[in-house]
Amino acid sequence: MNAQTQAPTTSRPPAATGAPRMTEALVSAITAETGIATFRTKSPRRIEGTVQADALHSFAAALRSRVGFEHLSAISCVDWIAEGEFELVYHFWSYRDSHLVSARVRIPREPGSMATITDLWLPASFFERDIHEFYGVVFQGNTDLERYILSDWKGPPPMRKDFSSRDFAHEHFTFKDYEPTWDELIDGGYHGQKRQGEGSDE
Amino acid sequence: MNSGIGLIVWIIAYPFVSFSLGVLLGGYGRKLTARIQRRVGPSWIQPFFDVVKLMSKKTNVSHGYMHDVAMMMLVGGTLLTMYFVPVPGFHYFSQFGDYIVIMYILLVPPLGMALGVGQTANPNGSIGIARALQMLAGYEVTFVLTFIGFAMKNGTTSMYELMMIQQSGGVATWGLVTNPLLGVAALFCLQGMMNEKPFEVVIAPHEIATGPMTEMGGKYLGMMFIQHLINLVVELTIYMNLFLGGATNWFEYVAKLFALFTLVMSVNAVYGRFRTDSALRFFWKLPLPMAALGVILIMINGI
Amino acid sequence: MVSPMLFIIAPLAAAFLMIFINRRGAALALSLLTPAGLAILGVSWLPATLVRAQPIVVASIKAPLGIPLSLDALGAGMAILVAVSSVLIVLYSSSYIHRGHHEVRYYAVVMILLTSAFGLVLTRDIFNLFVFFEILCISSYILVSWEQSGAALEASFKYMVLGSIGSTFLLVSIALAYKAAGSLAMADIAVAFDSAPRGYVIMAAVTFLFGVGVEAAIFPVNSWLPDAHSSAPSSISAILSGFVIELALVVTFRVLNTVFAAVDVLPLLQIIAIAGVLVGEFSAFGQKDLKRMLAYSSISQIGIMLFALSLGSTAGAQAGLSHLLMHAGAKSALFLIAGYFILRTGSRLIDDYTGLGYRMPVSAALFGLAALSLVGAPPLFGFFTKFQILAAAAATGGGLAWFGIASILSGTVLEAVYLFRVIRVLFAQPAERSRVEMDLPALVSVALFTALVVFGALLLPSLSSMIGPIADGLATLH
Amino acid sequence: MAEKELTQRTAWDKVLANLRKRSLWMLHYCTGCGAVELPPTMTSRFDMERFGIMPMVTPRQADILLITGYLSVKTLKRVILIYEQMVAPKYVVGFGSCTINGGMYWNSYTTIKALDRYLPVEMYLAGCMPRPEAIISGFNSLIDKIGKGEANSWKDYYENYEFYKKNQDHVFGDIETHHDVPADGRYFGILEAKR
Amino acid sequence: MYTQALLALPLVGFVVTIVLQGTARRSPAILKTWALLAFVAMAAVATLAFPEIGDTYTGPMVFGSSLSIGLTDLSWWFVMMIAGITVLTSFFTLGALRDTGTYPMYYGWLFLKVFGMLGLVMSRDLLTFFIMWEIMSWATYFVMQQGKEEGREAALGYLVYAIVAGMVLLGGVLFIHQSAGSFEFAVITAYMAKAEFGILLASVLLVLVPFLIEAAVYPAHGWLPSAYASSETSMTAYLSSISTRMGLFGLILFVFSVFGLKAIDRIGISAHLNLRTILLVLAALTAVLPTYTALFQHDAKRLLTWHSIGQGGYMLLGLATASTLGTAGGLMHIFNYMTYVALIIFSIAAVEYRTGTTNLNKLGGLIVKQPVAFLGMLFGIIGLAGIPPMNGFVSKWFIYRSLILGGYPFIALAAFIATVGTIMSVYKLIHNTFLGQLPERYNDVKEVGLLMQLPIWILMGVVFTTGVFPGLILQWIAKIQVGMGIVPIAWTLGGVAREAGDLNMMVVTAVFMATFAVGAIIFFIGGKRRIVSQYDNYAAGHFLNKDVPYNFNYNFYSAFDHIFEKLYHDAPVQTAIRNLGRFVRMVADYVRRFFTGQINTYAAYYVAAVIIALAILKEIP
Repeated sequence: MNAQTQAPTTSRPPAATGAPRMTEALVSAITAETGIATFRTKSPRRIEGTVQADALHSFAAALRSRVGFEHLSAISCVDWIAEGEFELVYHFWSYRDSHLVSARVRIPREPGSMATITDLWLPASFFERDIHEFYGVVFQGNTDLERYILSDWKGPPPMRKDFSSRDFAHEHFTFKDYEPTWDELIDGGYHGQKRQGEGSDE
Repeated sequence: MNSGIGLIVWIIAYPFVSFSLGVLLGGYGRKLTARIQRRVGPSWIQPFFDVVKLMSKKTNVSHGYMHDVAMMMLVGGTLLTMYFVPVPGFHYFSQFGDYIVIMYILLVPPLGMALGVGQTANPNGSIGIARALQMLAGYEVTFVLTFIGFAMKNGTTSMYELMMIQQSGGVATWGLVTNPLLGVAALFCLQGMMNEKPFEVVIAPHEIATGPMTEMGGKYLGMMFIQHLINLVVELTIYMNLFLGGATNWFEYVAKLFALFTLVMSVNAVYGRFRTDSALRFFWKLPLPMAALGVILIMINGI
Repeated sequence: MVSPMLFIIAPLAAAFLMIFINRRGAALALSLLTPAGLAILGVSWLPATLVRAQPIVVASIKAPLGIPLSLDALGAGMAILVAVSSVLIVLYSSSYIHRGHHEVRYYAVVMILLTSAFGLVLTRDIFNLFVFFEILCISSYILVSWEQSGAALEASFKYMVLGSIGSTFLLVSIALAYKAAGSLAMADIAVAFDSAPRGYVIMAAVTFLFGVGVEAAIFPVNSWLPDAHSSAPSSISAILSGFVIELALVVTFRVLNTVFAAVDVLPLLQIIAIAGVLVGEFSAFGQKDLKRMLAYSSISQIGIMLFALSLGSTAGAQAGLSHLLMHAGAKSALFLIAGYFILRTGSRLIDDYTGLGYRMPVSAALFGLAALSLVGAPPLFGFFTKFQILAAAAATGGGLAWFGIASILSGTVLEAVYLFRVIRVLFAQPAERSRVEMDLPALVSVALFTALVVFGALLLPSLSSMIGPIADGLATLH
Repeated sequence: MAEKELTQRTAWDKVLANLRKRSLWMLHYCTGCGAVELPPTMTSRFDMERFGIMPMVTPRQADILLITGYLSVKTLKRVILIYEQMVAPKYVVGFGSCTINGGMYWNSYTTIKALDRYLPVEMYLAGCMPRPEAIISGFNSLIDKIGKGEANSWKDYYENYEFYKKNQDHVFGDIETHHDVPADGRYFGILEAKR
Repeated sequence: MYTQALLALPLVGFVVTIVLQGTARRSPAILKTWALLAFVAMAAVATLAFPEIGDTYTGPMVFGSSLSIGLTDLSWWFVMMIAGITVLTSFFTLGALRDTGTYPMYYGWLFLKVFGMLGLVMSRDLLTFFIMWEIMSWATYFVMQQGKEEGREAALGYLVYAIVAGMVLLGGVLFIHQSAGSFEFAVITAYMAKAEFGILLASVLLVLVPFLIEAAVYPAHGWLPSAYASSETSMTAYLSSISTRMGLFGLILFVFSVFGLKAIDRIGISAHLNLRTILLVLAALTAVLPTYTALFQHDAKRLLTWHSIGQGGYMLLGLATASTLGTAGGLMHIFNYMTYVALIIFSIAAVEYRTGTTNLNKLGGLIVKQPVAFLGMLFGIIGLAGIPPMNGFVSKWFIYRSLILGGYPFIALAAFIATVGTIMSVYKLIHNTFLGQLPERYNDVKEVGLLMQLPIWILMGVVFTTGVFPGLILQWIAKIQVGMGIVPIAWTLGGVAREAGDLNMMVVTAVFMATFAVGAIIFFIGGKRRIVSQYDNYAAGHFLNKDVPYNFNYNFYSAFDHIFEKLYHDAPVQTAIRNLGRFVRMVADYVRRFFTGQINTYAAYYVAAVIIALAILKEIP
């Protein structure tokens, strides 16, 4: 993981010109320009493929400058706890061709670290802070990974599968002992305790 | 009731009469607005309930002695104006101060409120006061021009004498009839003086959280309501004395009050709100030239 | 009583004696004592001359060969002024002129200048007037070029060229006069010119006016003055502005008024005077160099004096002479203080004097007082003299007089601004506050000059009794 | 409310309460999905103003603090600051099941589950979200309670402030609201100055 | 005997202060106490001089006529005002002026200025008037130097205006002396009554223009703001309260008693279009435009100096109507303005003494720390805005009534527009200094010492009592009006009697106190209230603390700024005067080129001169 540490050069790329291309043309263009052949058409106007973690930065740079995908619309994260991996999905969008490219990256759960792409897109730091706060993924090169949504949260990153929100809620908050009286009127005998019994999280 | 015991009794009773008139007017205004919006609307004496609730609040919050003194100055100022404005049967005090005095006493409550709001140290309040003072340059200037024209025409600045002159010839000699330009211009200004929409930018709830009243809670808001209600009566009476020939008996007085208030509230119910500078531009583009033209006409044939 | 001839002989003798002894101490003592003695002489003669003029017989040779000299009230007054001023200025020079090698020669030339000054005042013979005029000019050229710097030499050269043009014109005028009158005595010439043809007299009058006028700094011909006064050492500029140009002005006006009485030259003089005032004030307004600014101010003040004299009325003449006295005091003080400003800061630009007021408080205060009097702020002496001039002008009335009043008033506005711009710079925030006050002798002389200006008003009663006969010395020549 | 409390009311208190109940001003803390129910209750169809109930902008002027949905730990801090800025007598009305028992966010790690552990709640309006009719009937019962002088939950905040403070600290630690609640209680005579 | 003593005392003071100058560095107290004692003595002598009103004393002979001084009703009124405000200012500077070391001749020039003003006010002939006028304007120039660094720059600006005024006045004095034959006022009045129109017009203009410049009337007001605002604060109070009114005194003296009203009214087409109408229009402009410039100022002192121009406009409005009520209003406004502007500036000085700044954007919330200064400013601004029960209202009432009934509706409107402007800028002043949040850095500010509080208390008393009992002042004004040849005002203790109009300030104030009491009763009916800290404030749920700046001071009247921005920044008059300055510099540069420095041009001048002289002499016979 060679984390680029030079100051983020966020010069905007020149707007792509020329006629909008069709999906197949785009797939071939991506494979040609970025040298990664895993990209297939997933559905009309959506292209998908997998990229190695350390190859992502150069892929993104190439995609942006040479293929015309100027807009990084989102970075999302999936916690495959079974395989012990996080899956980061980078979604790129092209204004001219109005196509979405989703690059899937797998990183091991334990160090959970990934190179930042804030040097290409400054707004990327917003998504990376979000993922860091809720999954604990550390993005090298991102200077401020400070918590901003759960400002008073003391516990572990809550969206990780190994954290059970329900157990935390039960042990941290106390519920009101709720004895409804209106149910006798409706079906005469359906007393509250049945509801207490089985887990009600489905 | 201009001399002796009758005077003393009236001086003590007048605030209560004026307050209850104000409550009726306030209730009627909210009922009228509701009806325009096809709603049932609150009870006829809803302002009375509001005042009672506010005055009976237990843990009032103050920001300093000037905040308290300002409230007393507020209510005191409006009552002072009330005593100096002649009403049917009572014009004892107008021999000690003419309309110029009244015009300046009208400034005492806003100044009192401004000082109190200033001490509450809330920027919303300060912005509200800044807007109120700027609006002053809009409607007050035009209203004064209409008064100047009228006073110059009749050679006196005393409101009581102006009233008597208008009553001398019945409806034909009302200010509104003899000088329509001045009367109509003054009507626009009345809308501004009453702080009703479209000139309600001072207490714009959405932008600056009711402006000056942001930090006024409990009995402070109660006293502001009392002042507002009495002020309704006083300002309508001023317009009536200057342009509608005042009132010879109380029925005519109450009728004119409600008629004027209906006009003001109906305009208020259907209009949006001007920004401060667009309100000022409005006042300087329409009512001011109209009043100036009226005054010039008076100068030409009057003098 | 000692014969007035001493006025001419004493300084000459002192000059030669100094050269002979060639010791600085002796030279300084001599050049202090002679003018002091002459001042006392003048004061002793003053009451007599107030009654009537005292003719002086030289070596018992009668006219027309002898040189007619006479000391009248005006002469005595001017003599006292010249003598007192030169005592103070020599006192100032003792600490101002650095102990150079030919300091003795400096004092000698000053003495010769004094001789010519007294001579001009006493002479009644037109050729004799030319002789003294030449001595005056030459000694001025030498003194102006004293600092031997490039600017000084160039200024004195320009002064010499203009001076010599003036002398030639004066000679032409004397030739015309001699042809008409056959005699060089002014009295005879006056009688001759009454009967001479008008064109002839006009030519003589104009050539005479612009002959001596050069030295009197009359407007079109005074272009040498700014360079000469600003590059001369300050003591010399004080002498020049203090009494030399005023002396020349008085002499010119007296001769024009008596000898060339046939020609009414007054309106011309008024026009020249007003032009002088305006040009002087406006050019002084834009100046950055202090001494040059004061020089232009002298031009405008001369214009004011000439305007007063040329009103033609006795009130105008009296006002002009009292203004002359005030100007001698105020302008000398300003020039002398400016000298020390330059000495202390080494620069002649006003902007370099920031904060000097805190480092030289006394001199800055004296500068302020002199400026105040020059501008005419009551209760200083300058106010009364300027008020008298304007009152006299108002009395004569007429479009030209009121235009003159207007130009003097607007000139005063400009003068106040540029003088007090200097004071603002003086009292601005100083870089450092170490005291660098003037040396004692200089301080004493400047203080005395300023005292004349500040307490001049107290002199008014005594002055008004003497000013009558002095003023009519301008109109009659006996 | 202690029984003794009710009977002590003088005739003047009864009259005052009946007048006071006719004018209630609401401050909505519009969170969750309850806020959208209020416009219909205020406009011409249901017209809440008939009962003298009006929306107000600042806490100083409001009597009712309407919490219209779930409260996260972060927003609870603001609500407590606003509640303490209101002028007593003040009533908190919990709106919808989220304030009662956490509602559909019952298992969330960040929403609070029961509003009345942190603030003295005068009345809950059950429903996910209650319809305007329910709101009107709820408010009417509140008006009756005020009329009868039973709506004194605001004294509860002063009387057992430690309970509320403990719960608040448990959730988000100390905050600076510039209010010394027990001192206010003693000053205004609510705590009879004994504690 | 007292009159001469009155005039001599400041002169003695001036001389002694110069002598004491040396001690100023070591112990300023000696100098300050000496100045205070001298001024108190002067005030005492002024009051004792009351019986000597009417007789004149001749001084030294100058230019054939003797300088004469004497007291008249008008001059005694001004003498008392000068003496009063001087004592108060010197009392205030006892505490306020910490280091007279940096103001070397502060008291010296103050003495000379007082001498100039007293002489001007007591002069009984034209020459004394002019001499005293010059001494006063020079002393003012030097007094202004004593402030901060930019004070000297502004003082030079004042000097230009003052010297122009002085010279035009000198021209006027000469012209009048020449045409009327003497400096005596009586002779001049007699002459002007029947002088032919040209001479009358010329002498009136030559005399009135300098007074308008000195009184900072509209076109010639450029010098005042920077000159007064940058001098030392208590001097700003002194200058703006009495110094600008000397121009007005000259105006009153010359229009009403020297030229006489009949002569003045001969200038003009009809009763409605004469010199006084022009004065009225100028006064209206003076009242309105500077007040709305004051609105946008960020510095408290500069805001008030703009007001001193504006209020000068009011005084001129009153005087120019020349009606009984109008002149009474104008004269009383001079006194009223003096009291409440000194009050406001003293409280600003108290604030500056403690916080070190008068920048309105940096102050705030000081009411908690300096209540006395707040009270002083409150009384002051109520007076300045002209709201009952303070004295500002009474004089404004007179002026309005005379304007409305005198048939000048639009000028009355202008006066009211100015009042609205005053109220706006006055509220901004007190709001930005005393109200709003108290910044952290002013936490340890304390109230000013008793020495500085005393003048504030005294002036508050004066502003209130003369407001409630205007009769106290009106009785003197009635006497003055008799001297001015105007029907004196029918005054009562509370205001004006029935037939001349309706004003009884006693009743208005009594009713106001009663209603205020009713308000207080209502207030105490409500529940208990507790004073909370300034951070316990509605901020839409945001937590306030000391490092959250929560004040609304900057750009207070944004709507006005938005509308009048262009007009405010390049005011026509200021640019005109700047262009005039540039024109003079250009002419100076052009003329300087006459002296080229080459000798050949000089020789050419020489020959040209001779030829021209010959030509001229040929023409003139």
